[in-house]
Amino acid sequence: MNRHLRSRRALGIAVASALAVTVAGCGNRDDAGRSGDAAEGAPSPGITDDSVTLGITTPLSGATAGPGTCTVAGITAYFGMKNAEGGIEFGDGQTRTVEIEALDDTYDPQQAAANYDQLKDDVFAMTAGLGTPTNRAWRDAAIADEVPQVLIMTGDPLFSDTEESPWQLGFVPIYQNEGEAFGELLASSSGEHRVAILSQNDDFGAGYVEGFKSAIEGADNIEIVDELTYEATDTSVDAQITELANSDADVFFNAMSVTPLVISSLQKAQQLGWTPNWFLPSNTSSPTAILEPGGAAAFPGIYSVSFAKAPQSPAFAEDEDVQTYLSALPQYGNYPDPPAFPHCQWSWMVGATLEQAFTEMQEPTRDSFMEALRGIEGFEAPLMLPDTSVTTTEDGQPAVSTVVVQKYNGRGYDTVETFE
Amino acid sequence: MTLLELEGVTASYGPVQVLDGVSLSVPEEGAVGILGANGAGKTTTLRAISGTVRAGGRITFDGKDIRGMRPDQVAALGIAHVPEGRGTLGDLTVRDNLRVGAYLRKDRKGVDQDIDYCLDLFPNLQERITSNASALSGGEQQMLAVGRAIMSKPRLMLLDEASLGLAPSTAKNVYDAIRRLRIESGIAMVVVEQNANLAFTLVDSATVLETGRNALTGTSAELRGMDEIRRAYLGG
Amino acid sequence: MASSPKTSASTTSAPASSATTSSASSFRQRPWVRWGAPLLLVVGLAVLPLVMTEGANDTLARIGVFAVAVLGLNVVMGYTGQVSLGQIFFLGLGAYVTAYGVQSGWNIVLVFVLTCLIPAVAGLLVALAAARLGGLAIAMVTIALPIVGVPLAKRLSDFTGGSQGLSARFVEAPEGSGLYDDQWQLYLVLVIGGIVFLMTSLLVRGKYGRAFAIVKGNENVASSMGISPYRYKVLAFTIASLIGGVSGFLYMVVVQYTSPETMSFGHSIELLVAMVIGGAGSIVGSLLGGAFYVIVPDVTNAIDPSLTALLQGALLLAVLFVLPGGLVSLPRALTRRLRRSPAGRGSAAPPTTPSSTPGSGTAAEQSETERQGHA
Amino acid sequence: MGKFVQLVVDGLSTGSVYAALALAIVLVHQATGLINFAQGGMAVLSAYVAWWLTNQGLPLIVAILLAIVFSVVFGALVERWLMRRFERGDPDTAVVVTIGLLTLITGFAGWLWTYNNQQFPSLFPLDTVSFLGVSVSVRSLGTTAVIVVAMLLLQGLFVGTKLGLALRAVAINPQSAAFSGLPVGRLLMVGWGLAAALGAVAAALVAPQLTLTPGMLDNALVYALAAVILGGLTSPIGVVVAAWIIGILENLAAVYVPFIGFDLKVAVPFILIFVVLIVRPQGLFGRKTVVRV
Repeated sequence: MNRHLRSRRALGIAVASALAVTVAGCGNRDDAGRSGDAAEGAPSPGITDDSVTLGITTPLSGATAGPGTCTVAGITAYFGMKNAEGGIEFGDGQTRTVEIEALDDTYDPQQAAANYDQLKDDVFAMTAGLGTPTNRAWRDAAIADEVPQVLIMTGDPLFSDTEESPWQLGFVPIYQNEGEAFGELLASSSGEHRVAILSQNDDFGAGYVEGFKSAIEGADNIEIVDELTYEATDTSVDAQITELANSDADVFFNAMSVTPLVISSLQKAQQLGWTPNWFLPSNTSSPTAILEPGGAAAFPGIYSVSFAKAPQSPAFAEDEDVQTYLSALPQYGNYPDPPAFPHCQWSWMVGATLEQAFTEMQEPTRDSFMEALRGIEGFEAPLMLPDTSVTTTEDGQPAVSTVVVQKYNGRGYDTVETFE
Repeated sequence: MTLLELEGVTASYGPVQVLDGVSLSVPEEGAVGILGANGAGKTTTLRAISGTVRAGGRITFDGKDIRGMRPDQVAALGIAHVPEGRGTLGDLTVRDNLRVGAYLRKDRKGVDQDIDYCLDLFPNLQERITSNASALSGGEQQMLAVGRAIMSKPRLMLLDEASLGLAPSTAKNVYDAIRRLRIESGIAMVVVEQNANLAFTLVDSATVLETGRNALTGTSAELRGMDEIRRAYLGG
Repeated sequence: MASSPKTSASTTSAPASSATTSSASSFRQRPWVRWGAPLLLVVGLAVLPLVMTEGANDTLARIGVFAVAVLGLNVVMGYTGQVSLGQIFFLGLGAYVTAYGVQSGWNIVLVFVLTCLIPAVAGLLVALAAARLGGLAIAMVTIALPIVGVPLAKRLSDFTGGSQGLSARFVEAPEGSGLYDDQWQLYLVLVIGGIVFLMTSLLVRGKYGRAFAIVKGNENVASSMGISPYRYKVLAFTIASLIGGVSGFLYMVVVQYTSPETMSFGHSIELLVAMVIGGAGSIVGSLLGGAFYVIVPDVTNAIDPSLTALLQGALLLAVLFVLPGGLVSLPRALTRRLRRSPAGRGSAAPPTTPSSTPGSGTAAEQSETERQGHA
Repeated sequence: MGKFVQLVVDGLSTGSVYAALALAIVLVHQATGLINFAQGGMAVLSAYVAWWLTNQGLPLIVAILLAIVFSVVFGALVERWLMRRFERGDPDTAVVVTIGLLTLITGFAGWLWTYNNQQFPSLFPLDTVSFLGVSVSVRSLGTTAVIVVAMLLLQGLFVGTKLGLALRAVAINPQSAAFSGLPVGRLLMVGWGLAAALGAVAAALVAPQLTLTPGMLDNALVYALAAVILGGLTSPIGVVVAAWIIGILENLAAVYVPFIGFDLKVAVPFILIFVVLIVRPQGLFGRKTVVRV
């Protein structure tokens, strides 16, 4: 890590502009650092013969710092492990180590854009950052500067539209896909179902609901009886649960991304004697961090979608991927606790996907990298569940677009084919 | 018997020297006035005594050196400061203001008696007893400020501009009550006052300050007779 | 013997300080200083974008954005004494108006005018109601702006793009200017921000500024002088909102993207922090506050990105502990220290709370009544 | 009908969360004249201390008691070594200092204990009581009961005790209070210490529901402030009642006023504040203060 060097530079820039120092010394401006004027075939910024640097802007403090910290930890652990093994052999024949430069944006779009500006001339590509507005804030700039903004943690479909976003690629399934997967399962079931919906009032919640609704369209055994929203800043959703319990639905589609609110929803529903089948998104379905404290065993079925193995699940206790991952996370990722958010697994998989692209890219340029990245098909990244894979060739879809529906078994999850 | 003694007291606000060697002597049960123009250092002298301004020189009370003590420590020795602007506690009721005055006392019964005494001394306060102090008129606030000082059972009271901003008749009422207090309780007093006529109804002797120094000191009778005093402070 | 106590009083009160201010002001009044210094500043600012790195230009432009926002907050809070916790709402509103206008293809001048007008009108409406309340109540009503503004922006997704926000890249450097985009953006910020700063400093130094100061000092006194506290509070709040709207325009110039997150409550608090850190009731302080707002997250990121909150909190406390009057009081604190150390005298604790009323002539004359009012 | 009553009960228990924090804010305000934005942060720190102690094997109740002791000391130290410098200056600066303290404490907790959600054990069992078709958790009942007790103690402190009177006197005018012999510095430390202790109790009560994170009380802070202003800064009973009203009205408005809905229900307390303060500037239960020229 060349953090020291970087710190001094950033500090220098900051102090210099703070004092608004006048002309002296700034005369030789570095035009090479400006966008789009690098010579054809010359190495892009952030890559040398023996190392490549990746940039991340993600929330490391504030309300979303928990998952944000995970997004850095997973990828840092992955490449830390690879570097310790001697580095990665790139498609151009060079073996390089991979360095990570992560900055905190506190989920503030303005700060994310500033972080991007600060990183763009030093890093080869931006990756793994969490958040829709924080990634959208500098998407246009990244396109203009031709800086890759890839395998990011947002289910916003815009980033996976090759036409609109030539330098972008999302990693996690778009929210619609996850909602759709559960909708399909439900629509194919034999019984009649009354569904209550509670979703987060933003693109996350809306995307889930949209996908779910499109999947059950035309299925006459499904009726949506009530639909409410909540704000991510709410301290309680008791009133919503009370209202929904009143609808007597037997299926509860709960597109919620706030850990404590999911726990208290599970508890509140039990208090009210309402025990529907319950659907949860992939990022708030952790067996240990959410379902156990929420007392999820009281419900007939807790369903979620996933593409990654849940490391705490007993089914994977002997799994080689999981064991490598769990030992690398504290050793290389500076993350001593057991991972509380799936984002740690996901960014680990981002690391593996990037490695895949690195081994295929023919020149040390961003163009070549994007080409290689967009050519991955059916790659089974470590920690991936059976029947899921990384495929980047499909326009309109992020790197991971297939998910499997799972059902909580009291300790972990089992993949299910039917809703019963 | 000297109760309070100041010798060569100095004080400054930042670079500005306000007191430049003030001396003062207050006998037990005596009352001494401090006269002088605005900015001559009258208020600062009182602040030096009560410990709200860091001072040089010597300040003794009852033979004890009190210079450098904190205001609450000075108060605990029996010096009650009735500050300029009265310092009543606006959001507290009249009764609570009086109870705050008795903070250091443990004799519950005596406190109740003294509250009655204050209300007897200042009948105006009687009817406002449950009002917030901030709702009182200027004269009533001044009475309350003196009443709060009485509640601490002081041996010495420092009165700062008790007539400031009051109608002449109200100011006279206040001074009449304070004079009665002095006679009945024997509390010694240091009285800072712009209005020398009023001051002379209360004090036995006085000192005139000028740019932080004693310019003149004498008994009330002596000072009253002097032309300069008359011209400068007595409106004649 | 003092025959006229009144005059002697005023001369003894502050001889030393009046001496220093008069020498400083005479220096400032010399013609070459009066005209040369601003000219030098303008020339310096005109050259600066051309010679600095892209990153420095960008940082400076962002400082400009938030300095303007802090300036607006200062008008209502620093100068008029009304606690406002809603300033970020007007920045967000201005940014949305700009983004929507640009996306709809409106003329950019029209967009700018609307970016000033709409927040100003919104501010006026809020102020007409809120200025009836005093003290903390006004703070609570203004807190509501960002708190309610965020879900409102999500609900009005036809105009705001919902939680995904709006992008608008509309400030590419003109063809043939030979400028890079970052240089052009910085020039826009410097020119627009400079005009806002100039006009605001004229405002607060003039008649209105004195009225603001009196309202801040004591509303009863203001009323007795024929200055309606209500009307001036509404005026100050409206101006603050207008300036907030302009900062929203500049935000779009520099960041080119806005979303409900832009106006989250936390940022409003950060603006308040920036204002106090820079120096409340100070034009230069607003600039320093904007710099603090922008630079500190970058600096803490450079030190250790996983410790930003801890470092920012510590830095904030450290600055205020050393300079309770904000960064703008640094020169004053230094000269005081220099002056004091040779004298070697222990400092006398000022007996009263430092007066928040600026020493304008009218306020000083009223000080005696005021003191009684506070008693 | 059953739904209506259930929503009221839900609102009461949410309101109790706001009330817990609001009481601590009122205590500091009554004792120092300041609004302490760091109150929630200090409370969260105490909750982390308690949580850490339980992880060391101490029984929950002992851990909470020790955390309360820690809070008293911490609150007093914050007053003595941080706030003391700003108490006589511009109140805006003092408020910003508390914001800085909040940032610092949050960052410290995140650094030491990570930003992950930690499970905080509950003092009360996770049972449910049902009556008249309404169900309520024992935890909510317990929380509410403790808050009512705290409220009564606080009201008693301010109205009935010499210490309470002295704390208020110091908050109103420290210098003038000193002239009556009140040890101002010590009383300020006591005020901050007591408020921090109250905050620790509040955090221990709500942490099981909100799960422990460094920013656990950030969202509740705005509601607590609203309750403080609505109830009147001088009245502990007033702010608790105001917090309940806010919790209840918010739920009812969300469900029964379609225009407001669940997304804009956060506007309810502010509309309420606005309407109430136009009519009663001193808040629902506050004492009227008249300032004369």
